[in-house]
Amino acid sequence: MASTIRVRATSSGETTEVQALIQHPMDSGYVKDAKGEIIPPHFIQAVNFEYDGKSIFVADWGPAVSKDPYVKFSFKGGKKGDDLKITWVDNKGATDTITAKIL
Amino acid sequence: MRGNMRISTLSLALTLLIAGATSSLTAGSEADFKAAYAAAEAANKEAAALRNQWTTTAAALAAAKKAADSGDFDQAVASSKEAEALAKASIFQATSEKEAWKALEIR
Amino acid sequence: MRSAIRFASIGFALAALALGSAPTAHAADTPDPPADAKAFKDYFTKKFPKVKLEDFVNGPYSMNEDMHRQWEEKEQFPPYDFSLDMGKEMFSKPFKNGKGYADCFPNKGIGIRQNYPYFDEKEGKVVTLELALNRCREANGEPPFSYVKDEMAALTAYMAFTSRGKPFDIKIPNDPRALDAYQNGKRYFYTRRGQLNFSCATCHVQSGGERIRAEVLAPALGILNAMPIYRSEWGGMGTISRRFTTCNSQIRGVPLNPQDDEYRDLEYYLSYVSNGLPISGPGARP
Amino acid sequence: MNITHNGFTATRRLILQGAVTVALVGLGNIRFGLAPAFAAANDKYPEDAFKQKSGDDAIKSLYGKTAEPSDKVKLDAPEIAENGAVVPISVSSTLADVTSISILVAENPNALAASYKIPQGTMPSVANRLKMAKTSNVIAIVEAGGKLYSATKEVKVTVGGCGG
Repeated sequence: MASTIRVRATSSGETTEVQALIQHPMDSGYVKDAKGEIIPPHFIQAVNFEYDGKSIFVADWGPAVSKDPYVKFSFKGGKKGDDLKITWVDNKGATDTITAKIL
Repeated sequence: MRGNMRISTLSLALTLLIAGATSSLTAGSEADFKAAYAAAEAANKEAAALRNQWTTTAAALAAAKKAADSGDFDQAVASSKEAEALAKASIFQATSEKEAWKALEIR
Repeated sequence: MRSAIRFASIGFALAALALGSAPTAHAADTPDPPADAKAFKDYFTKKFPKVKLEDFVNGPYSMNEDMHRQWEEKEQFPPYDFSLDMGKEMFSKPFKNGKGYADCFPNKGIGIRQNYPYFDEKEGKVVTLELALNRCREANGEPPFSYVKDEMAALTAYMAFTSRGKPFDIKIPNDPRALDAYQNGKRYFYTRRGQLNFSCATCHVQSGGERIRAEVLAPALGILNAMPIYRSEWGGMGTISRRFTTCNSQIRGVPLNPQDDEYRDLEYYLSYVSNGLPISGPGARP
Repeated sequence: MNITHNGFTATRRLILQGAVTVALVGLGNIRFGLAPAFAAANDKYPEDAFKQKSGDDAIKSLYGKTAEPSDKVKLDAPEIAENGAVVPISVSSTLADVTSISILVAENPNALAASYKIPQGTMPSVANRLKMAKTSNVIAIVEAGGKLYSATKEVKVTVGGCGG
């Protein structure tokens, strides 16, 4: 199955801009479904971005992050063709990871 | 209880209002409910034929049935009358719009 | 007490009907689609002189600067990305009998969305893209998809994507039944329905660009060009069928079944009057 | 905020009632399990901060100090959110050695929405999409050189569309 993480990392020489879109329901636990029952909380808690073995960015998320969450940041360094590792874990312990190439 | 369609719109609206208000005061029995419910359903079917039902008509019919099932026939009759009024209004809307839509058309 | 209020609102609705429905005299004009299309475009370009013709396809985002910024922010990595990829994958996966969607459509289904819906002279009715996709599936022994669920949205998203930028090119053949279908769609568009007594035109013609609570209403011109759409409101994709049925229930009218004749004709009319505007689907909407 | 899938049966009233009842009941049983392998990679997920109701408590729990407003913190958020479910918000700062950025939505059931750790060499700016229960102040917190700076902006949110 295709990964749940879509990444676009583009290097402009000295800095690299990273955009990630992750497929996840991000249920907050405050919404009812059609039958009126509460949909239990199910959301990504942490996303870790690693480059060259070092953690370059960590996102700690609560239930208020939108469905199919998106995040954008940039960091100094990063050359075309290098690897960027992204891992997320949610409050049920589910996890997914991807290694993307910097464009 | 057959509605008379040829009287003008405003008086139709007024009669419905008065009919609705007075009838809900009288004590309703199961027979009254059945008659009122049947009339409402018939009107709603006619609206369906005109492809123009309202969701609130269905809601009122459901409320009527629920009230009847719990034995509250006063409420059941009132909801049935309400459903019939809504169905009749949706029928009126469909018939009057047959020509009225042209007024809005971009020319 | 509650039913008394209900009665008051019915009485009021009826009275409003009476006032609103004084039919002004109209010559029994035979439908003239090219003139309609021109009048349609003139109405909106005059009402919104600052909006370029092709920008009407961005609906509410062309109506309001604050909304436009939010849209550009979303378009950097749009939420419909997943559906688009799923649609591309599904489109290329062959059916059990080895055939595929490409065999059902001209040009293998690529870059043709702008020609749909079209009037099928054999059947004598309008055929929409969603209907053609399901007919293709059934012709190849596959179960049809729901018209309002994600699979249909994913397929139409991919087909729309392959037509991005191509202008709508809806044809009305010289066939009285086609003219009837067009006129039937136009009538549906302008007819008031539901207890709120709105027609599509009440919101998307008379108050296009204005707010209804937090949402800015899209003008009717180019309103189908971005379909299918990922709506934040639904937290998911929506086909044209889903949009038509939810609009009906929002104004308390009982929706018809997806792909009923009225909806097919409505899509035919709405697409025809937006001829020339570019396809921008799949789109993101509030 | 988020409308259930089949259109407009869950009106705003329902959601708010849902929010109130569940807020009282729900907090007790939210399990914050975290895969152990991942936890070691960085300091702990600020579980407690995300449970706090008010912004101040969340900030205190997260950083242990209070923030002062600063015009060096730029908070970019819409005037009127097109939809409470997807509100694009971005924060950037010209302050030197920024180590963390957090974003709070005061009126949400739990104020803290997201918190980002910015190691050395990563630029002090982040963009994301958040959910907002209703019109509220959005507060951006930037930790730089051990001190906290903040910026606040009100974002209007209402349930869109025609309603039930």
